[in-house]
Amino acid sequence: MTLDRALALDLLKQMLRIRRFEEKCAELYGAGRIRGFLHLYIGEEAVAAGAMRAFGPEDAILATYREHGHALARGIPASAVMAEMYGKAEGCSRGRGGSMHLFDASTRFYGGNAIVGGGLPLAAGFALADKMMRRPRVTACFFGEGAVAEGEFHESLNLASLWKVPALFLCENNLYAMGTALERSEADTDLCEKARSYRMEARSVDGMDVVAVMEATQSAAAEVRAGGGPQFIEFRTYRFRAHSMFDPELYRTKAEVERWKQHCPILTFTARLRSRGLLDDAGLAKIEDEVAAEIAEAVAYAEAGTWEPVENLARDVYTARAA
Amino acid sequence: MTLDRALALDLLKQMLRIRRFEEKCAELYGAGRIRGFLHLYIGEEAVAAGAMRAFGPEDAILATYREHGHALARGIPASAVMAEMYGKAEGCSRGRGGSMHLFDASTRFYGGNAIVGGGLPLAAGFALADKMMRRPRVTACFFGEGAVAEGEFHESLNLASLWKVPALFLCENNLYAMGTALERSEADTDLCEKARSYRMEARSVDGMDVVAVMEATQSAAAEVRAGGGPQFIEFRTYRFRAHSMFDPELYRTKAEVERWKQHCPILTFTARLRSRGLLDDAGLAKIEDEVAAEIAEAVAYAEAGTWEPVENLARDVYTARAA
Amino acid sequence: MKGPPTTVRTTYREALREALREALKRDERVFLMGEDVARYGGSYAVSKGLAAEFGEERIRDTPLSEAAFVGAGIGAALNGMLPIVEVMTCNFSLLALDQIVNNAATLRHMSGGQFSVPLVIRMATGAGRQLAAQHSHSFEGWYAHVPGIRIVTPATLEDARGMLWTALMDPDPVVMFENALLYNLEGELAADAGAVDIDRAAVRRSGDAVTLVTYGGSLGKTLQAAERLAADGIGAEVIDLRTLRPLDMPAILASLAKTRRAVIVDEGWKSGGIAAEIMARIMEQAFYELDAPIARVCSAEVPIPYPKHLEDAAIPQVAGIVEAARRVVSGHA
Amino acid sequence: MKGPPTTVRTTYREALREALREALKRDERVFLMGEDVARYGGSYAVSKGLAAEFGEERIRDTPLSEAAFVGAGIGAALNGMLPIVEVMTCNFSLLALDQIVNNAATLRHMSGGQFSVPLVIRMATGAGRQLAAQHSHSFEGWYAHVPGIRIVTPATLEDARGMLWTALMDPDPVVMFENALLYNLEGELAADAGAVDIDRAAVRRSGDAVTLVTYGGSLGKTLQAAERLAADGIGAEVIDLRTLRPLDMPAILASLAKTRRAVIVDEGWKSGGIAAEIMARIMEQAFYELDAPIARVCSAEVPIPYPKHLEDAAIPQVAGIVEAARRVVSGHA
Ligand SMILES: Cc1ncc(C[n+]2csc(CCOP(=O)(O)OP(=O)(O)O)c2C)c(N)n1
Ligand SMILES: Cc1ncc(C[n+]2csc(CCOP(=O)(O)OP(=O)(O)O)c2C)c(N)n1
Ligand SMILES: [Mg+2]
Ligand SMILES: [Mg+2]
Repeated sequence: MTLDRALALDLLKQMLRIRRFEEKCAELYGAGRIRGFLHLYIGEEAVAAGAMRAFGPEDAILATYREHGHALARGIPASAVMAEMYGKAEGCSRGRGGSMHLFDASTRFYGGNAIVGGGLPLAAGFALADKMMRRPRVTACFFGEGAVAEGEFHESLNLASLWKVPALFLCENNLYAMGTALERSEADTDLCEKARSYRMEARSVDGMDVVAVMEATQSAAAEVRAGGGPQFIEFRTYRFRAHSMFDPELYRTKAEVERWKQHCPILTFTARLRSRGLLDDAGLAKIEDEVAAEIAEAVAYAEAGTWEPVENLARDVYTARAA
Repeated sequence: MTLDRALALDLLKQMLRIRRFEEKCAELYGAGRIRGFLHLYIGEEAVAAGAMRAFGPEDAILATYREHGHALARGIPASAVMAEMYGKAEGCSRGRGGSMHLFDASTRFYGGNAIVGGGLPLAAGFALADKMMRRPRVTACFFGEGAVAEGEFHESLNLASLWKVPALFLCENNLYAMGTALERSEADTDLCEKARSYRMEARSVDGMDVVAVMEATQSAAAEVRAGGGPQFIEFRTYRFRAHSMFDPELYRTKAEVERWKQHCPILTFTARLRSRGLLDDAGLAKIEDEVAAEIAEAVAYAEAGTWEPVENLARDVYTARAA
Repeated sequence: MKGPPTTVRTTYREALREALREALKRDERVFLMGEDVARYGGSYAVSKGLAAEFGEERIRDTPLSEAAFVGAGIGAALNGMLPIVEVMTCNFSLLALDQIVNNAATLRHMSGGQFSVPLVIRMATGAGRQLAAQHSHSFEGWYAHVPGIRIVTPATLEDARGMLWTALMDPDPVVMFENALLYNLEGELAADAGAVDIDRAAVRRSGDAVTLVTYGGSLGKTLQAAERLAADGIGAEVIDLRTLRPLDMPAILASLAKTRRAVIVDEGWKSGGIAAEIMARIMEQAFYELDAPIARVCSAEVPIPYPKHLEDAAIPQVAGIVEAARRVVSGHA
Repeated sequence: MKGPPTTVRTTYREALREALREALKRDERVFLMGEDVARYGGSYAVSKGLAAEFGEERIRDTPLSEAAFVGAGIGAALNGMLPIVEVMTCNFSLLALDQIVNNAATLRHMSGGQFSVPLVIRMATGAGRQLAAQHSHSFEGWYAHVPGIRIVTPATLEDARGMLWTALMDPDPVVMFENALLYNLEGELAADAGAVDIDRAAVRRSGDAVTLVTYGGSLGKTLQAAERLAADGIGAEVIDLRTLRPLDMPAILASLAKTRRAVIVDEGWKSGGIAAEIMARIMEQAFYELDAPIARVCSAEVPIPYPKHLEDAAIPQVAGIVEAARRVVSGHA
């Protein structure tokens, strides 16, 4: 496959933005600037970076608590995301949500859901609305393979398929749900089979290959948008870091992690671009510099951000009514 | 297949017991002796009568709110079941439960569950207990095809199969969940496919043929008991009556019901036995007489039953503790 | 020349159906979904005929999957629709509670006010039809614990007719509890009845000796109790809360200022029910005005049993309300 | 010659683990299941090491399917086991609420007393770690509404060590809420600590000016508040409820008989929480003994926000308890 240079470099840049952003987050967590849970996406960047290409501004995106990558790839400014990680009022959720609850109306990014599987019913409903209103939109719903055991996954896939709504279910199979390996949580580890038991088109893709991710998602999204009903994609990926900052990683070996790191989506893509002559040291340095600048700016923005006044605590529980 | 005469006549009798018992219930409902919800099993008798043969006294049975047939086939005395329908203290649930909540410790009949799908997680746990205690028992869980859309179904099948527990999932596919036809509730109406997506052995059986039901269940139960892991059986059946006494049956045609009545499990089995010379008019009359006597006795027992004193209202919410 | 107001004879069920019809006609974003709302006609026949009128796209039967279709309602609301989701009874709504509490009630706040969820969830509630433990819960008071949702409990024909539209126009999720015993309630309703406010409690009967606070399925019994009390010369004021969250405390306190005594009648289990909350607020806001402790008449703390005599004994009854009111009236500070 | 009682230095987490270990050793019917209890070591590290000791049959990791594995616990309990089911946090327990309410809590009554469900469900509860709305609920008071289950809330090392066995021996389902901030609580525990009763509240500090009623994660804050009050010469009696259902009203009333004033401290949302129930019962049972209205200090009615200053403002704090107590003490009847 031939790869457009600008596109290729942008894919690389998106992955690097996510990687560097999260490395910075880990550092800031250590420094106590970011608190609560922090679930890093490091290792899985190809999925968000590649898949997000398939969606236009009118589409809706739903994700999980491991959604920094999706938020950045979707186009929420890194500054707004970082400010949210800090809990500042300038954050994309006004500081209310933090790492697990990134939201952004302007890019139609609907979170940020910390209940495993909790976003899937919403996605069915988003897509139903589009179908009923005859809008040629797609709803993209990201979730981990751990969610596949939850009843909400099954109910939602059935509903979506039964009603042929334009939803795209994007399963990030990183082989673990916290410390539980897929084969210890699913009687049948073939996730596509489950989707097919709802007569849903399903495919499995190398989630470490950003181009493969992009192409599969674009093709599926096009079919969904054309009215072919919902589809399911499994991205085979891996998280390089612990589940959260509290995880002692007793459940997998260092060797396994190292093996997967050989498939690092950034390393492999960089190598590929180099071998094709699309990237050299200078080109990479330029991207890294841009990314570093963006992140430095994001941190500065977050640091300079303000705290929501305590008097506003109860704000936005209900919509303020005109008196 | 050759059919043992005594067995054949008993299968017929079990079906007739259920049919006549429920016809009486419908009558008593009209007379206001039975109240609340009453879900008749008429048309589906072959399932309970045939399947229950596969289980010994040490096995556990779980059913739904449409469980009169299962209770009778399991051996709860008709009198105790009828008294329960009346709400009398002599009922098998002390009158507390009524039609939808028949329980009987002595026959290990664990209800009687009026939440669609609600019994399936319990069944996984029953079977898990047997497996952990190395008891060669089977847990049989009956439920309607409507339950297949519920998340609890999927979570339970996955759990049971993942842990290879000795559970038998018995799906009574009577094509409707209240007024919702299967094809309007499942994107894929092949129910066995769903079980297989959990690597569970699954088979589909003519639920109007009591012998086919018996044999399939016996064979599955034997495999489950031998440690082969859980299995799933779909019984294709039909309810001849309305969903409950409140159902105007707007969702299906009379013609469809009439067509299915041609397959009435009692009619067809009677004809079969006659054609094989295993039954004649006198033989049938004898069975009908015995059944009628049993039911008359059950009604008399229920009528003569007593009301739990109101002072006992709060009894058995918690186990009474030794002071 | 304005004639006398015209009324029509109708039922609570028909009033609800009229409200649905009006909403479906007024706004194309409105649709109804739930188990058996279309072909079956609704398990309580509320939506009967609507599928024929509006089509099965807008009157949408769902599979048995409460979590998914309630969640889908939330998603559709976020994406521009005005969904009405029917959960057959509140007993089954526990299967959807994660969606209601963790999503519907929290999304607005978690997102810093970016999104609202203009969803109405309707569900039947209550005992009284001998349906036993798993079909007789009254969860409206329990739901009222959750910030981010509104809880409404229509008890009259006017409210059955009028609350739906107001609830739909509310940008936040509203859960509407319909006591199943009310569906057959019959009476006169103004021919031009329409939307009603869902903010204020209503005084359904005036009196100055004791305030009886109630809602939903217990309103009728409480009014009957007030009749009996009147026969004894005790003037009972009956307040219909109408909305359990937020509570209209000013209405309760205004009545209490007059009567200085109150009984709360509530079909939920007693411990931790809405009656307790009202008692707590009165304690906080009007302790010194009370002439006697507030009493409550709630359901017994049992899974509702099947036989009529036990079920009757388990839930509030007229005699119990009368007795509690008498006790409160004869109490002293 | 009996020496002084020996104590060991331990934590709440370790005390819970010791309790699990003891139960697993004492009775072969006991097993623990839940998400990540085995290989991961428990999301709060409570069960760390137990899989190695007891095997993965008895320390059983489950898939993410709260309804199924809680329901399986109920089924296993009905079938002769003594399961301990861990739901990672009470936020996720909503997914299993159907099983808990419609099955665990009702099976005994619905079956006319034939079956009991000797199940213990453990779950973490509470805010305070900046985990935001979907991970910070406090549902113990809400669960206490449901008849048929017991609710226990260990707040001390003794109770973390001792409640589990008693709960397991209870024939009915017991839900144990462990406030997540307590896991690191450190202190001395009797070397021979074992089972404790789960029926009675405990007086954690004596005083005669005001009764502070609390439980679980708020006990520490309430004791700190009592210290501060003592510095002002106000003797606060601190009651640790320990069990939220059934409530030990005699203990509360005994204290009130002395103090005639009380503040309830509870991390649940205020409306319809356990504090309201306690206020209602005091209103019913001791209205005339009160010198001032009871006050409550609860969580603000918001989905708990992420930033520390807002989270702190949302949940009970020492200053708020002190202030409420002062107000109550200066109130008059
Ligand atoms: C309903 C629910 N149960 C449990 C949890 C706790 N939990 C958070 S993340 C997680 C693992 C999820 O794994 P997966 O879906 O594979 O996503 P990943 O973290 O691998 O991206 C668990 C168990 C939760 N948040 N929600
Ligand atoms: C969780 C839940 N949702 C809805 C209902 C109401 N309801 C009772 S029976 C029924 C249909 C069930 O159909 P199926 O499982 O096929 O069993 P059948 O009645 O056909 O035997 C419904 C929707 C319920 N009892 N429980
Ligand atoms: Mg994963
Ligand atoms: Mg059916």
